[in-house]
Amino acid sequence: MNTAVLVTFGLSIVGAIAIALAGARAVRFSRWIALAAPAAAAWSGLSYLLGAGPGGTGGAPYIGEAVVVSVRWLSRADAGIGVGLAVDSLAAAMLIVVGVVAAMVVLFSFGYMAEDRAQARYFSLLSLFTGAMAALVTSSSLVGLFIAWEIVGACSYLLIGFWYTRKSAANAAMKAFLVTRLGDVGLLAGLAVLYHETHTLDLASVMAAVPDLAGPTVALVALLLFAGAAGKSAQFPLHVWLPDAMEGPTPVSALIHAATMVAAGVFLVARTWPIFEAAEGTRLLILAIGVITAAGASVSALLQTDIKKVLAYSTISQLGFMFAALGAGAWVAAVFHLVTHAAFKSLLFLAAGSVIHGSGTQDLREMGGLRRAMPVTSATWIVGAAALAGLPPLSGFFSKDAILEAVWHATPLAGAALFAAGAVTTCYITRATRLAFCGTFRGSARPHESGATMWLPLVVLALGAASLGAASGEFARAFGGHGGLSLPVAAASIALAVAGGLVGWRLGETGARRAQSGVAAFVAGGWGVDAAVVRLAGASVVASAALSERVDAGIIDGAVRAVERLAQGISGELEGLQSGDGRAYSGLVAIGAVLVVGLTLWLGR
Amino acid sequence: MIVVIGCAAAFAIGLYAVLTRRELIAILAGAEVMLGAANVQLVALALARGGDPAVASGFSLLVVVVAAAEAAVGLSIVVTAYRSGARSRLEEFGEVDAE
Amino acid sequence: MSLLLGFAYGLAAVGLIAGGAVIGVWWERKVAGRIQLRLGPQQLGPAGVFQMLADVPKLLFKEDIVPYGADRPTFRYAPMLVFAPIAASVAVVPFWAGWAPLDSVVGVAFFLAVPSVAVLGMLLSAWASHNTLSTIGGMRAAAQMVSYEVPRTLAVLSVVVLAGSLQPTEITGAWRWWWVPLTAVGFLVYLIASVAEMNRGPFDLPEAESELVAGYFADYSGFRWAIFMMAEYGSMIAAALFGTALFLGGPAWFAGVGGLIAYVGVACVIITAIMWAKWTFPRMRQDHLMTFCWTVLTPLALVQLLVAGAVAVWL
Amino acid sequence: MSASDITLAAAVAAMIAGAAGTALTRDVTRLVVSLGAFLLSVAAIFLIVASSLLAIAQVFVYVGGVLVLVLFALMVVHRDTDERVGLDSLHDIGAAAVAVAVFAGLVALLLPLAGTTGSQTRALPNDIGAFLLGDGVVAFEIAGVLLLVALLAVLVVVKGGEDR
Repeated sequence: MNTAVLVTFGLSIVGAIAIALAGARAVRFSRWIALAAPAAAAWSGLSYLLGAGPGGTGGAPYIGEAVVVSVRWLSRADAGIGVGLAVDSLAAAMLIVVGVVAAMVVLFSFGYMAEDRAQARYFSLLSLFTGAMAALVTSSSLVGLFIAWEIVGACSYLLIGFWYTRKSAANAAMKAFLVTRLGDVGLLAGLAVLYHETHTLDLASVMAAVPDLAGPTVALVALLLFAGAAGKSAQFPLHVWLPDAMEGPTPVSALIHAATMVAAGVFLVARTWPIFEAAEGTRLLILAIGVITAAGASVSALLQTDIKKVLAYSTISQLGFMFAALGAGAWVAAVFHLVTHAAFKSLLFLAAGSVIHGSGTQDLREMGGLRRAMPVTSATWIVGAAALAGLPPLSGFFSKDAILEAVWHATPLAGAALFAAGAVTTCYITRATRLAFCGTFRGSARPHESGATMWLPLVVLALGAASLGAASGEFARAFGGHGGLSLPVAAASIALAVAGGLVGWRLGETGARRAQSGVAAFVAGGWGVDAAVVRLAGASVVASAALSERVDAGIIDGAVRAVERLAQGISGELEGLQSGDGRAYSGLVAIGAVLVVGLTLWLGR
Repeated sequence: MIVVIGCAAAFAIGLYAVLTRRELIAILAGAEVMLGAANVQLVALALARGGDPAVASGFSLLVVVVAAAEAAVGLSIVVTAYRSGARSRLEEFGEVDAE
Repeated sequence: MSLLLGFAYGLAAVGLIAGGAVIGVWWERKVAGRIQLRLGPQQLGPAGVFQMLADVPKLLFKEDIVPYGADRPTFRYAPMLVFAPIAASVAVVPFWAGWAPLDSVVGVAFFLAVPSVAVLGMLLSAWASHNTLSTIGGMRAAAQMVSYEVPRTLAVLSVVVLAGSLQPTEITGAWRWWWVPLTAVGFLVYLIASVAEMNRGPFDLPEAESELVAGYFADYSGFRWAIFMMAEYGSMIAAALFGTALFLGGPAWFAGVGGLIAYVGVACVIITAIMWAKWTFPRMRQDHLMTFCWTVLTPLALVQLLVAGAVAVWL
Repeated sequence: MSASDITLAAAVAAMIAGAAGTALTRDVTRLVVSLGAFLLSVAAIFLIVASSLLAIAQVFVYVGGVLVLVLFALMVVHRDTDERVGLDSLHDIGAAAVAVAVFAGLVALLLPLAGTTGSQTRALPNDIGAFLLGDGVVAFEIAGVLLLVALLAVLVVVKGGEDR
């Protein structure tokens, strides 16, 4: 298992460099390296879970189960920071998710990116991303986690802006980078506070020290960590980057912006769960934000005309579900939903990629009737859509119901909002399904089914999306929880899903319109956060500019003028010294030395 | 004690050479005298104060090596400057930047 | 007491070098003659052996010319500065197993460092002659000797690494027969660099009688010229003895007088080989000389040092 | 005064004499000889008080290397002048005063430091090697890097001069 983890990193880093160096000509060969790294990651996670057996680790997430490597870094006499890799059940589960999804995405990209000229860069970045993501989930210290977190963010930036000649792509990449950076500042501050309080950033030691911390400190740390998580996972005020991130290649959206990187926020909270467990108030905030995000984004998804935007808002909404579960204290349910969501959402994204590839458009209004032209794609899409909608016996049903149940028990109000969000989920995905796959084709191209390298990953992921639910009991027990479903919740959820589906079907029939009216455009644009940011930023920039103008003219310029006069005066006095005569210079140095020596003697008397 | 005084004297003499010589190479020679005297002073003081002779000698060795490198660079500059304008005296270098 | 002993050793070294040079001149003429299908000296005594006795008074009684315009004191005493360090370097040669006239813990460094002072003498004598050809020869000698010190030192270091000591007697004490194949390349580099250090053919560019007349000692005559020649032979003798001791284990073969005889015999064979090289190869060109030093000998010596270091660590 | 004290005093005297010659002589060769005497007497002091390896290194590096370079540079610079040009100095009472002041300051500053508890042991080459590759390894490595940089600098300087 240790070897497999190390092989993952070795392959990722060597692969990233090798592919980049080998260039476009060798990419037909070198892209297999990009496929091997995630396979090794999945294998390492799987072999750990099989080796650990059911119920191998109990209780809270626990690091240090199987330390792969551990080194001291930045060590000082009294304190130091270790970095290392360690695998526990949580990390293993994440390794499997990352590995399988990344492998499928890379395989899918073989076909999807076949025509692209910059394939070497693409596969190189994917390889690097895989390695960084594996490092993120297996890191045994928060420092290592943070480093990987930033590398992952950088990969995301580079891949969103992959087609950098398109201005929109470059802008989207910049936006994603800046917005997530906002959260990362919080994360870094949280780490600083933690280090200040506990003098370590090793996960195991930090978690052991949490009970000794003061309540306000824990709340502060939890809040700051949550800021980082919210940035990465696109939670409510910071969600604006994710829809724009769809400018990147679709497989990238499937990997980074659906399954793995955006889920890193959930992972972070789960990883540092003891902190959040101790921070009751912060949990309430997380619950609120999660519910707001889940409900708001699902409504936004209802109004999109771009198939990828639908999925993007859907991802935000589902991440909101996970955070709601975290806020309600059910981190196991959140992680389980993370796993199933990774399966069905990456499936949906890849299927969307296949649709875009086959039909030549990503506008839902120009699709339709793809069911006949693209049988495999449409079949797998429907599996994914049903899983997203939470229909039994697919995986989404189990994971979402666990969340619904937990949240309902925590706060019925939030639970009700989540139930509604679930209904809207079914509604928008049914609408999108009908628009894309039913009826007649409205576009201009000739839709066709994609090649084997593209539909094979779809089938694999569809199998996962369909069957993962069966593992729900196992999963809950592996983390010390309990499996099983609450019948009333399940029944209510199914009923709402069916009702939402019917409405969505009707919406799909009427055809899609771009949301024109005020309210609808407001909702479709992500509840006006972008506009608010622009307005707020604009106003504050103007205000601060006015202020700084005054400061500049008065204080700074005045000081500069004073310094100038002073310097002129002094240099006028001293210019005789700069004679260009080396002898005079060395003489002055010697006289200075004499003065220093004399002063030392005089003072040391 | 005699070494300390002698080194101080040699250092001062080297300084005098640096201050009064006109020829660049002679100035460099004066600087070498200063360096050598300082190096001996370093060793002598370290030993007189009960330091580890190995440490003192090791550091002096490094000083010797580094000073030699400095001398090589300085002489190469002198020779290059001479070749570029047949100047070898310090006062002829007043307008190097004018080139 | 130790001063007296040192004086005695110095006298002995001068005697050794002087005798060696006298015999060496005769022997070289015989060797060169044989190589060039002629006889060499043959008129005085059997095989011309008395020729070498006749040469000595000739050199001693020639007029000692100091050219007009020369820097007289420097011109007169610079040859001593060439000869003295080379004579001094003989003091650290381990003639006997476990015994050397000057048994210093840094003997190897002494042997390498002290003769480098001779360059100074060459430069000074060239400068003092106030003669363009001499100056060029002196500069060539300085460039050549400073450069070839590098591969020579590196080559010797491989033996030092193997023995773990800078003391020649300790090195010969630690010598094992398999050092010979292991440091064969190093020995070759040492030998070539030594020949270049002593300004002998095919590396005799500083003298280059066809272009520089005789280089840095062009203006010397009589016994001052003989001092330069003795210095050349002296450094050949010293290099051969020291190389035999360090690389081939010289005094370590047999105990007693037999060991000394075998050791000196092998050194004589090496000296003969050096003469052989002089009369066989044409003189090198200046740029070839420097290129050869920096791109062939130095890397070879470094590789040798690496190999020796690896073996020393592995042991 | 023991014999070693006398030797030491002689070496110090030679050192001062060499330094004075370096500073005052008007003749190129005497400058070189004086500098050589200075450097050799420094080596002698090293040999007496510190370590034979240090002394040998001083001879190797300074006398065999730096001094040769100085002479070399002098020969290059004075090559094409027909008559011997003296090395003139601008003797100056101010410079002398500064030098004397430095001397006085140094003596006043350092002499109290030279306590009487001197260790009389000398360092063996092995000890120096152990130090250089042990506690002093960072300094050793930095010196190595510095040498490399100096080598490159000389190449660049000389090359640049050739191009001009």
